[in-house]
Amino acid sequence: QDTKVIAVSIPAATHGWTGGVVYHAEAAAKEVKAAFPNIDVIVNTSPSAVAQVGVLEDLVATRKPDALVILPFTSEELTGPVQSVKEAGTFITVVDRGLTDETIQDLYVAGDNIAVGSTTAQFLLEELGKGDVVVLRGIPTVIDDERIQGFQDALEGSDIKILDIQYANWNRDDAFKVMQDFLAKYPKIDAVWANDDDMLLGVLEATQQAGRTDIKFALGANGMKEIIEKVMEGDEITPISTPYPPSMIKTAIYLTAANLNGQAPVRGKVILDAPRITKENAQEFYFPDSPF
Amino acid sequence: MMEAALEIRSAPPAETAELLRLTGAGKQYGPVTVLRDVNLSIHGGEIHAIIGENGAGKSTLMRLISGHIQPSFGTINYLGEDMAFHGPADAERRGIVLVHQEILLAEDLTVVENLFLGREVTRHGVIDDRTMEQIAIRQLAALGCTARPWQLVRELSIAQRQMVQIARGLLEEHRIVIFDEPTAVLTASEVDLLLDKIRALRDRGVAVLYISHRLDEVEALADRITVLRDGNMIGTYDAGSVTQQDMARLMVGRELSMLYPHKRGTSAADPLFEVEHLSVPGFVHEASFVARPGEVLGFGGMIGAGRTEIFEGILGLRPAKAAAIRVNGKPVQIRSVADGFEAGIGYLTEDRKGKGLLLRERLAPNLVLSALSWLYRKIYTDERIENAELNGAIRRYDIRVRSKKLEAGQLSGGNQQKLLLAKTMLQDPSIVIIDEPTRGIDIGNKSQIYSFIDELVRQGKACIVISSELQELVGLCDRVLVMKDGRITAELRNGDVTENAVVLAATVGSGAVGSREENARDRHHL
Amino acid sequence: MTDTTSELVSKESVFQRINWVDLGPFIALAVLVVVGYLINPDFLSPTNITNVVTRATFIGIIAVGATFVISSGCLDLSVGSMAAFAAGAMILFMNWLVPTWGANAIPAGIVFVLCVGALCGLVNGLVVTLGKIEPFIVTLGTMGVYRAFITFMSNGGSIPIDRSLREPFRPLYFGTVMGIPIPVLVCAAVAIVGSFILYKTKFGRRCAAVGANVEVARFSGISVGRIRTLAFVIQGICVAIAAICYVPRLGAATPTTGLLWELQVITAVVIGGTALRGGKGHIWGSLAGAVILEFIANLMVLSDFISEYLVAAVQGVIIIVAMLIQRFSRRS
Amino acid sequence: MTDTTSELVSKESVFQRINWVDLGPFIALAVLVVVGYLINPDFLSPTNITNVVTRATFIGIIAVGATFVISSGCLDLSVGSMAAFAAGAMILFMNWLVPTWGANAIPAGIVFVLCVGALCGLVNGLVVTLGKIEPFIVTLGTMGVYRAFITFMSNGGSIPIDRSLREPFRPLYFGTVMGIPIPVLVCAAVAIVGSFILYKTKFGRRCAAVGANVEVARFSGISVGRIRTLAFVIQGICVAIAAICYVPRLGAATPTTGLLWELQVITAVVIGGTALRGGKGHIWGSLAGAVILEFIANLMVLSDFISEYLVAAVQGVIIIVAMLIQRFSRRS
Ligand SMILES: Nc1ncnc2c1ncn2[C@@H]1O[C@H](COP(=O)(O)OP(=O)(O)OP(=O)(O)O)[C@@H](O)[C@H]1O
Ligand SMILES: Nc1ncnc2c1ncn2[C@@H]1O[C@H](COP(=O)(O)OP(=O)(O)OP(=O)(O)O)[C@@H](O)[C@H]1O
Ligand SMILES: [Mg+2]
Ligand SMILES: [Mg+2]
Repeated sequence: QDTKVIAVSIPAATHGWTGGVVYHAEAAAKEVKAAFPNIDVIVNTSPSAVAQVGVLEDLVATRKPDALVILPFTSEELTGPVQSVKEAGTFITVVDRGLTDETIQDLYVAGDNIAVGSTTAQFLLEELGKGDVVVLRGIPTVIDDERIQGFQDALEGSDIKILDIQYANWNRDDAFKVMQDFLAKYPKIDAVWANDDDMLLGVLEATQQAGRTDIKFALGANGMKEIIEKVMEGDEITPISTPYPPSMIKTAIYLTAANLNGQAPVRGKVILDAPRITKENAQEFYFPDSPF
Repeated sequence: MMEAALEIRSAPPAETAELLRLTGAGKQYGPVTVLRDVNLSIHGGEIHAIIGENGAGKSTLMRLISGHIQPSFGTINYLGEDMAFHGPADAERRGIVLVHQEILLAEDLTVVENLFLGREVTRHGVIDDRTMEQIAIRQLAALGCTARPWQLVRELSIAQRQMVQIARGLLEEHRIVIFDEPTAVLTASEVDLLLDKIRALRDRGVAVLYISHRLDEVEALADRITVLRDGNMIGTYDAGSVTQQDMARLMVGRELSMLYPHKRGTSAADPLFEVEHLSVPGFVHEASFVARPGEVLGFGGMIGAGRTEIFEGILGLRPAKAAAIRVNGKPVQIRSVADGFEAGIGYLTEDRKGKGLLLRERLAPNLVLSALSWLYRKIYTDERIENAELNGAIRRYDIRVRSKKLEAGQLSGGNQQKLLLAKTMLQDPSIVIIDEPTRGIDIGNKSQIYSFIDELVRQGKACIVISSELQELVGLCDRVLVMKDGRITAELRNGDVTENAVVLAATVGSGAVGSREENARDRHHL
Repeated sequence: MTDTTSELVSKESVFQRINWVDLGPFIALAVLVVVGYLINPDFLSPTNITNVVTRATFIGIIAVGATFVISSGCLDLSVGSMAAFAAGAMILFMNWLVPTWGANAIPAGIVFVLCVGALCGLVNGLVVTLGKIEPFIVTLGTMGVYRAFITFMSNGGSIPIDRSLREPFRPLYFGTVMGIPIPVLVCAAVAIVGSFILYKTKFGRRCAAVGANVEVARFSGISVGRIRTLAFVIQGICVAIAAICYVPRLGAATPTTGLLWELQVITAVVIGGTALRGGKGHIWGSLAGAVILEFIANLMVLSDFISEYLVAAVQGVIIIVAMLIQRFSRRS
Repeated sequence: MTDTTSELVSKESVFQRINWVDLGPFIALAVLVVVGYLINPDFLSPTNITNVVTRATFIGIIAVGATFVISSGCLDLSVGSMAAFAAGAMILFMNWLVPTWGANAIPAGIVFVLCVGALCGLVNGLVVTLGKIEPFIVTLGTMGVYRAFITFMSNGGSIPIDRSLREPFRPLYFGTVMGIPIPVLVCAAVAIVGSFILYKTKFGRRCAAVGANVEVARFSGISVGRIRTLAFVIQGICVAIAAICYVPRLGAATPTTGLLWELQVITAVVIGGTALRGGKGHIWGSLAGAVILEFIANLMVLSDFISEYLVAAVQGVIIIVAMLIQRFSRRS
């Protein structure tokens, strides 16, 4: 009874960003265990929503965790299952994706996906004013949907026209291909937005190969370290990024541990902003050791 | 030669009701006509034999009648109506069933499931296994088949499969039942049972079409005989008016020489091949024997005696244990067929379709498949060499092919067998094991194969022949080992090799016939 | 001699009639349970076992259908996206009905989704049999099609069930009857009906025959196309049933629902003893296979010493080992 | 009669010597190109064609290996994750060498990755043949294993190639020789060697024989296990070659590298005319299949009227239609 258990349930490392989440979660687990000998942290990854629900069931059945830190696959699907966990008396910390029933969340740490889209759009409005953009989106999920939504809403009524949107599965390779095809299809593209930096790397490779000079901006999102490096160097094509730091899981775990330890009763919402990362503030968002 | 045909009177139409009439029927495959202008009338209550050389078109004719293929020319009139059957199932529904020359059973299903495939017995929509089992037991017992109803067909020997296939054809009452070489792999006693069954069918008014290369059977059974040669119909004859010699002459179109070569007599040379205490679990118990150069060693026995399994066991094709196997006095380790080739052992399987030939592959690749490693020194293949080998084999074994582009599955049954023989002999083995050497081979070619075996043995090779045909064992072999229930029960030599002696040893078992050295040693260990 | 034969026969047939006589997958399952217990005794706690078995029912129910398809010598890669599509269609239909019908929308939705499933299966079956195309390609194609449908229906987001339906629908996954979770009962019912059809009807016999040897089946007057199409339809209905249990569990359908289920389903069927090339199907084995897969995933959660990154590796190895156990126990 | 026969033969053999006589997949490809041109004339622009064909080479090279495996009657689902693992291992190895060896690390890395690929293939082959387990299960297992390895090696992130190697390595994907991109040349070389092995060597003959009928192969003295293992090794080497071309393209390996390639590869092989149950393999057909798949994906982006949500559906349908064209043209 002395040791308290924090269970962490996150998506499996299927692409860069989730890879970053897993990295920060594992790191946080190690550090918390070292810092608080009476707290045990168990990290579990799941490749799908169903699997994640399964993990929750397993945790409740076998570990009876005192707190749960969860980055849900999707809101609707995980709301019910997390509620069952809460009913067993567990402290619930939700990361990134809010549950449909907010009362379940004791603590909510999140980025803002809509802001990720709109911040980028805002930049284009300011710098470009008018022009044609193409967009690469990820895997059909709510995260992806919200980013696109934020982007589209911000551009509505402006002179910036979205020529095309295609899924590239948050995959560098697929983005490379889609970008090659965009380049073949549109003789003039003013800017590209890939809603994840992993994809942006593929996009850059494709534009570089094509040697096209019409593209003024190629932007991404999430603040991947390779892209932050570009921003720091003052790259012309990629002058900004938008953070959606996977390290938010670490924040959540720390806050939860603090709460369990009774050091500070932490409740409520922590919303991480999605400010523009520019050459000036890039250093704050740079984690050279993170895999993402 | 054609005069011979003229001497024999063509048969007058039988008196019973005509069931089926073919008029000008024929079949073309691409540019090749394999059957032309067949006029045939089949009556209820007759046994009508169809004979002809390999590739004469017998099976093709039967497939026409049973709806497996559609005629390219001519008409089929069945029960007074011109008919085009929509596949074999349609023909079967209308009362015509074909028991195929090749085994057509699903190996992964049981005997009962195969027997009742497509016509399962149900009660209130539920499969009635008990009833089907009872019927199956009755049918199999009536044919003397030892296969058990719930055994997987995969576990059955070829002969047992053939029996199951026959049982399947006899399961329901049909107006016309066609047997395409049903007896090629059966032993004498099974054949007798089957022939009785067929006569009973005739007596019930069923028309039986019967194909066989065993002319004695045809003589004993048939009411009328139709002869095909090279896709042409030579004529239909009253059985009473033709002798076996006449039949052979009509089929081949020339006088036949002696069927069997002169025997060589048992050899006293040092054994070329020795097997000691070979056991194949479930099939063969402690079998020991030797084969000497210069003699033909026969293996006789009833279906399921375990003859095939001995050799499959020796070649590592099924789990087996032996105290020793020696070739030329030297012990050899054989774990696979390839090791067997290495040691100079060639084995020709009885299951040419399932284990012998790649049916969808052309002839040349089939021919050289097991000889690749010595045929080509380099790693690459050469079609010229293969085609030369194929031409040689076609000449040597008289394989009748209309085009060398054919797939092996498109050859007639007998010609497949010859191709398989050629494939085995390409290894130039010093110990040749042939399981059912003349399965489906016509009378004219049989003598060729026999003289071929004789030639081999005279070159100092050893030849082991597993045969279910008693005459073949008697006519060809210098020494015969008879098996019963997985044990070698007798050894017969020279003059002792008679049909009676073989049957006696195969059914009664050991001690029935004189025992000599090897045999005595055998029994000692049993 | 005839006597001994018939004696033999009657003994065998009783033996053979128990068609789940193939114990291989069950032995593998038993081994896994023992290993699981050694790793973490909680593994065998009633709650855990109940959870895991209940979870296995989705794959289990679909695997029953897949046993038919695989037994008939085909393959269905579209089951995962078909499940997502069926779930999405069901939710949309119920949400549309709920203003007028109230909770009655649930039975109506169930009937609807069964039709949708059957129809999807029919499409697969007809394209395979009429187009004479490898089932692998056809169902890979329809996998994309059904996946696109759900993405389209959800606009790339998710399709949640109407709030008023959530509560009345919940018991279908979370409820129990005499302590047994309802999905488990549904799964058992599906398996019982499935094994009746596969082992006790003409269709089932012919299904296995078609898979064992197409030529022989054709010569026996079996309409190969019809049998295979029907097998696909059964698969579709099973997918629909799985969708019915799935919706109350997660309350929504998304474009990622059912992702990679096809691989799990096929694995369950093969571990269960049905050969991929067709032939005899083993329904109860397939269920055991589904439970094995879920137990493996469960073990990964319960054991502490596996790095998150290596979970997939350990799972892969365990699947191979389970298959080895299954094969080995069968041979002896 | 003998005369006419031999005449026939000599004519035929010339005809038969062209082993890519099966034009089905090429006709499907041609139809697709025409349709593509009608939809968007840019489709036939040299840059686009070059891009697409170059992209198709990964799947193409792997498909050459898969033709061996499938021809021998097996299946390899692990190719995608094996490619990712091989690419990751290669990069780590080269990065480790580069301080001492400099640019020579590249050839060393190439040799190394070929060994890694062959080894991975060997593992697959040995488990399949010695364990006597369905290749589907074995390679599903190793798919998880190799995927986990790359995830582990990259800590879930990415393994980028050393900056100093980037430039010297780049031409391997982006370079051209006489206007033809290097990956296309590599792919052609692989296919030429592959078709020599499959059609002109003893091993190739045996491979097809094993796939067509295992029993006949066994009775012909062919070591089925050895042939199949070798086919898997060839597959592994092809995967390694694909990885070599892949690394310079994006300069990194990530856990998402090669995701779902296995499905694309198998689809390419089947569209190319090789039957999934084994038998004769069609290497050039497999290449055509790979190009077809890439063209379809390309068309989806180039055409304007398809909602991004429905891309997968249209792709699925086109794949089925391509298969229909292929079958149809073959029959006539
Ligand atoms: N599908 C086919 N395509 C081309 N030729 C064929 C095909 N089927 C059979 N043939 C040819 O038709 C001829 C007659 O074959 P058929 O099987 O009728 O002979 P058969 O009289 O039954 O001979 P056997 O006694 O050897 O069984 C053979 O030359 C054979 O090669
Ligand atoms: N699964 C089995 N278990 C036990 N006995 C079996 C099994 N399968 C077959 N048998 C029996 O083993 C023997 C096998 O002999 P098989 O029929 O192959 O020998 P054979 O002498 O070569 O006969 P054939 O003339 O049919 O080739 C038979 O008695 C058969 O009934
Ligand atoms: Mg014939
Ligand atoms: Mg035999």
